[in-house]
Amino acid sequence: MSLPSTTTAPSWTEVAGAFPALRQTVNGHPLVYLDSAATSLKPTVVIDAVSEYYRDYPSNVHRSVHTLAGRATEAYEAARARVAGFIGTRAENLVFTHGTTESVNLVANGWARRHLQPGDEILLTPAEHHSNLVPWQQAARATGARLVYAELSPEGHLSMAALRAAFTPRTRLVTVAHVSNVLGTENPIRQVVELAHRHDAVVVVDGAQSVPHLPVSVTELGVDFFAFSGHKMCGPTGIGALYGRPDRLRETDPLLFGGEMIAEVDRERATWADVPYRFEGGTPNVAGAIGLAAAVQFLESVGMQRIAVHSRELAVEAAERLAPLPGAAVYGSLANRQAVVAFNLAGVHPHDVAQVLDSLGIAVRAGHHCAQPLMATLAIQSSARASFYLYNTREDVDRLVDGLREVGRYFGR
Amino acid sequence: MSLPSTTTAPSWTEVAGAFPALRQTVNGHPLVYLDSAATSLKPTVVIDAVSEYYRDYPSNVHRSVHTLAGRATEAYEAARARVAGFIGTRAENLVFTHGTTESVNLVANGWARRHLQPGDEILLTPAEHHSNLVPWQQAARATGARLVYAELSPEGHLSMAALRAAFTPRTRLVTVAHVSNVLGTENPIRQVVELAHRHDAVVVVDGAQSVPHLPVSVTELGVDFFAFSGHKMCGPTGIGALYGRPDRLRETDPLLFGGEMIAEVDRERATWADVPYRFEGGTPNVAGAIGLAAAVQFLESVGMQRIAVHSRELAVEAAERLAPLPGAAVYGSLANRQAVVAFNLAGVHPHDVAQVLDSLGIAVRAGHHCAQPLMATLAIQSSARASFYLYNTREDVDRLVDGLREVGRYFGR
Amino acid sequence: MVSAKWGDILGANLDELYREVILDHFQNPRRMGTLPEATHTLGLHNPTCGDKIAVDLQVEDGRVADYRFSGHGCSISMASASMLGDAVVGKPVAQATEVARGFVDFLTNPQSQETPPGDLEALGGVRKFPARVKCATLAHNALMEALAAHGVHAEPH
Amino acid sequence: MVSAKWGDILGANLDELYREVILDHFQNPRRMGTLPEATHTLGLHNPTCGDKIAVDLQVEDGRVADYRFSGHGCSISMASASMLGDAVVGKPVAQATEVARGFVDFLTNPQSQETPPGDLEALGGVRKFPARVKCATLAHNALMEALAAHGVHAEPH
Ligand SMILES: Cc1ncc(COP(=O)(O)O)c(C=O)c1O
Ligand SMILES: Cc1ncc(COP(=O)(O)O)c(C=O)c1O
Repeated sequence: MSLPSTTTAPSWTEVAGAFPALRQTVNGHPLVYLDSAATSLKPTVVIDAVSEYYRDYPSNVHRSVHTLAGRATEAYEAARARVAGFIGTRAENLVFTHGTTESVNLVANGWARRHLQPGDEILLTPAEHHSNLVPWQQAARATGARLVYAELSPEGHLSMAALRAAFTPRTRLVTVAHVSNVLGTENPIRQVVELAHRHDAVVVVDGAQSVPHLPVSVTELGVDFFAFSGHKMCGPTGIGALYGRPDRLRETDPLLFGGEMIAEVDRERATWADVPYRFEGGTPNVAGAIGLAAAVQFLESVGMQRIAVHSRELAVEAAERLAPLPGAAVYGSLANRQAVVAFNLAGVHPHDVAQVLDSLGIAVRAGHHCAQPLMATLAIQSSARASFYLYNTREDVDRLVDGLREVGRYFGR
Repeated sequence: MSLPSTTTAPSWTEVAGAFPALRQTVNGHPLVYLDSAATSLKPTVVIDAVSEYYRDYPSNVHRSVHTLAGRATEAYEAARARVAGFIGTRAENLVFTHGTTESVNLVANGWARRHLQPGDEILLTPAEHHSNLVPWQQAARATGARLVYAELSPEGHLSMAALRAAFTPRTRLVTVAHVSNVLGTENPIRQVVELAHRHDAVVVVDGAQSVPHLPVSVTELGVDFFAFSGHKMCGPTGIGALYGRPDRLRETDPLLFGGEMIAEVDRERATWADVPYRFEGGTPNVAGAIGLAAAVQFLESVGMQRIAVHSRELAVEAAERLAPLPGAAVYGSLANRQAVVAFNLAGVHPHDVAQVLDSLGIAVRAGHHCAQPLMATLAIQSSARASFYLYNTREDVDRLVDGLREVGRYFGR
Repeated sequence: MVSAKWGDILGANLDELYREVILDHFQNPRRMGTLPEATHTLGLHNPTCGDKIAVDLQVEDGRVADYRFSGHGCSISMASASMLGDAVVGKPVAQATEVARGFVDFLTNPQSQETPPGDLEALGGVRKFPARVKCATLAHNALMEALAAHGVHAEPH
Repeated sequence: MVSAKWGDILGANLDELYREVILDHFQNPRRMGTLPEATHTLGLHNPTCGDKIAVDLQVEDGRVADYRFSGHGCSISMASASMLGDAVVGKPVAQATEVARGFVDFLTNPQSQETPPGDLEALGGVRKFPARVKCATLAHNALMEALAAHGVHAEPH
């Protein structure tokens, strides 16, 4: 089931129809999937692209002159070009990794450990996902650099004033999520870059929650490094990417050694292949890259601008309707958010909220969302989180709100 | 198309019938796929297991209480148990990685950098794949340890005498491929372990070419660490594993930081989750793990002992029939080999050999096979390589031999 | 009206997990607090949600003379910690450990022959909700580790 | 008999790649060797197969007075290196670079308008065999890099 190949963009009903997981009931109810910030559902075109590779040309890449290998190599490199184009850059600036986490670790290891000196400062926010925090803690420990936090505004947003105040002559690197996976905040990356580059600091952006939802051009943003994951943007698991400005990539050491990332190897030493291949040690996730390219094509056919408006509208509506529920706390600004709504109901643990919702066929996440320092900043242990994507509808918001009334009733009895 | 669910093992014709890629012609000829050492073809049951995950329960693992997440978590952990069982160990000793390369890098970074001292020695052979060589070069550079090579026997085999002679009181780690991806040699791991453990050295085995072909029990072998890849054993790309003895895993540092590998995180520091989760930073390749479990089940249904005999017989027959061809050089011992036959034809470059064979529908690999130091040891630049697996037949050997006659004719004209 | 229709299914489904006695322990937890004179104390947390439950024990003459738990958690983890106190206070330490071990087995081993004592049996519904097993066993694991640290070992975990 | 049947298809298929003139250059390479007096020299290797081809140039009065290549490679890379010599000896360095750049464009850019000089055009079949493009362009890239290192730049690569 692929989308009708008209020149006009598909309707939201057609879009939702492309996701086979939605054609099921959960605990007797049609599934409402509100956990896309953890991982998205997959459209049939992506599933088919993966199957086709495994069925017809399941070959390794870059290694053989035979026909299947040629076809696999071509598809893999075409995927690189398409994914690069999707974020506004060229193939040679795009490294395939296994996800945002590996991408950030690659920069924290390969760039930061090589360039940071004792006393240098890494500037970040308390809202970072563990994947964009723990690698920097490790890099700081290894180099003698230190982490400096720019506190959030009272609404939980990155504050440019706080960021500005946090810069010192030792600030060498600024790292921040493009969109927070808890607060839904979109951070003003262009301003961050302008400020950071005026201080000669490198900017690393965690795009795990932005690339699935917003039109992104790393070139326009002007960032030095940009990380994201395929599985959150309708793509396969085990694939992601790192964009690096060409000069930055060239001054980055590889993270994984072996396989085709080399130029010449003798017994004692090795030299590296060109960028970006030197960062892709070992057999890559070929099926993943091909599936990710299909996901990108699918998202483009729907239109990133439309998707951005759609998920934002649903999230804002959900936030505005949840806030007045008895005992409800919605985190972050009500109106200024992307696809994510984190919340709590007084006296009911998020696990119990999620459990009752699940019994109604509604999938939300409960926990610390890999953002324990943010939980501490918000003075909570954990929260429930509903996240929206292109296949969600206003009826899904209705079901969520009704479901939360049931939660209140159930635990209020 | 799955295998008939009889209690008797399937015939080789039934086995080959399970691989849809074989139902195609390449350059007008039915495909003969002799590049399984690079990556194997995939049976329908594996393709279907991957599609089913993406279609029905494409959820993240370990993170949510909703039904889809529960199903995904259960499938992912069941996959860990099955893959662990396949190599004779328990789930808690098996780390999912993205492949052999990441597995070896994890040990070289997380164990070796923490335990090696300047002057310590890492013992290995000149036949190692770059993925089991370059990470050790890097670990040696980082720690001040040095690499010591145990030379191969004249037939290109690991020689226990040479290995014994290479041990010194500074030998802390021995690393070796279980089966060479060029020579097809099966190395006597049990003897290596016995010797190494007598010297208190840790043993790391690169099982990329053995797990697909031989019954393997890491417990019986007694190794400390054991690495392998899913894509070479009928499984998906982007998934692999590392076995570690429980005590060794506990003394290993993680390689990738972030996501669910943590226990507690505050702004300045983090503690790690239990083994094996602490080594699985970031969203794992869930589809890959599930597909790999399906591959293991498929291989078990055929029978690893049968597979071992089958691919070995084909490889030995191929080696014996290639050797007498005009100008042919076959590397390694003729009779004592697993599924791999590397060879050259005098005056014809391996690229040209592979190109002509491809025009006949026969896929072989040409190159240095990520083993440049071995190429140097053999005093060649590169070679052609035919590798065999459970779906190959004696007719495939016939086609290869006939094809090589054509190569000779073509370049002899 | 939509929620009315759901009501039935909701009850049928969830009440296996959230038995009345569980919600009662959650809303009126027994022995919540700390023991200033604790002889054994250990906190464990559930990495998924960051919840932490600490168990304080006062062991006298080889018996669990007193028990308190503290921290925060979901209904299941709090109720389980509350029930555990009822089940171990007054018991010899070996028997207390055995209660905790048996309860973990009851929830995690499909072949289990265990019948947990007292209200703990009401947590049997958790077996159908594997994601909640960690919640239900948090206090039990803490008690076992606390006692094991002083020589009363249960199975390795 | 099997190979007889294959024979036809073999010819149809492969002869586009392995044109007679290519096999001739491969079997009788022109200007193989080194130049002891080289003014420019550069080796490049093909990471897939480990092959290395080095180009030596003797530039006099802004012209490529002499050219030699050395190393080992497949029929395509050797023939291409051999043909390249014929095409550049005697030419001004800018024109030599232009030959190499145009040839790379001819093989890698589907919209290319280039017609390579001399025997090089016979390598057009390589376009249908993308895995061999690296082989066919190895000497050309070496020549461009060698000259670029002394200020005669082609397009960035
Ligand atoms: C012996 C050996 N070791 C390691 C590897 C690397 O495996 P991967 O590329 O799956 O990481 C391979 C295959 O490429 C191999 O044959
Ligand atoms: C903001 C953010 N950063 C990083 C990650 C980590 O991504 P992955 O688990 O795909 O590596 C996530 C998702 O889990 C995220 O939401």
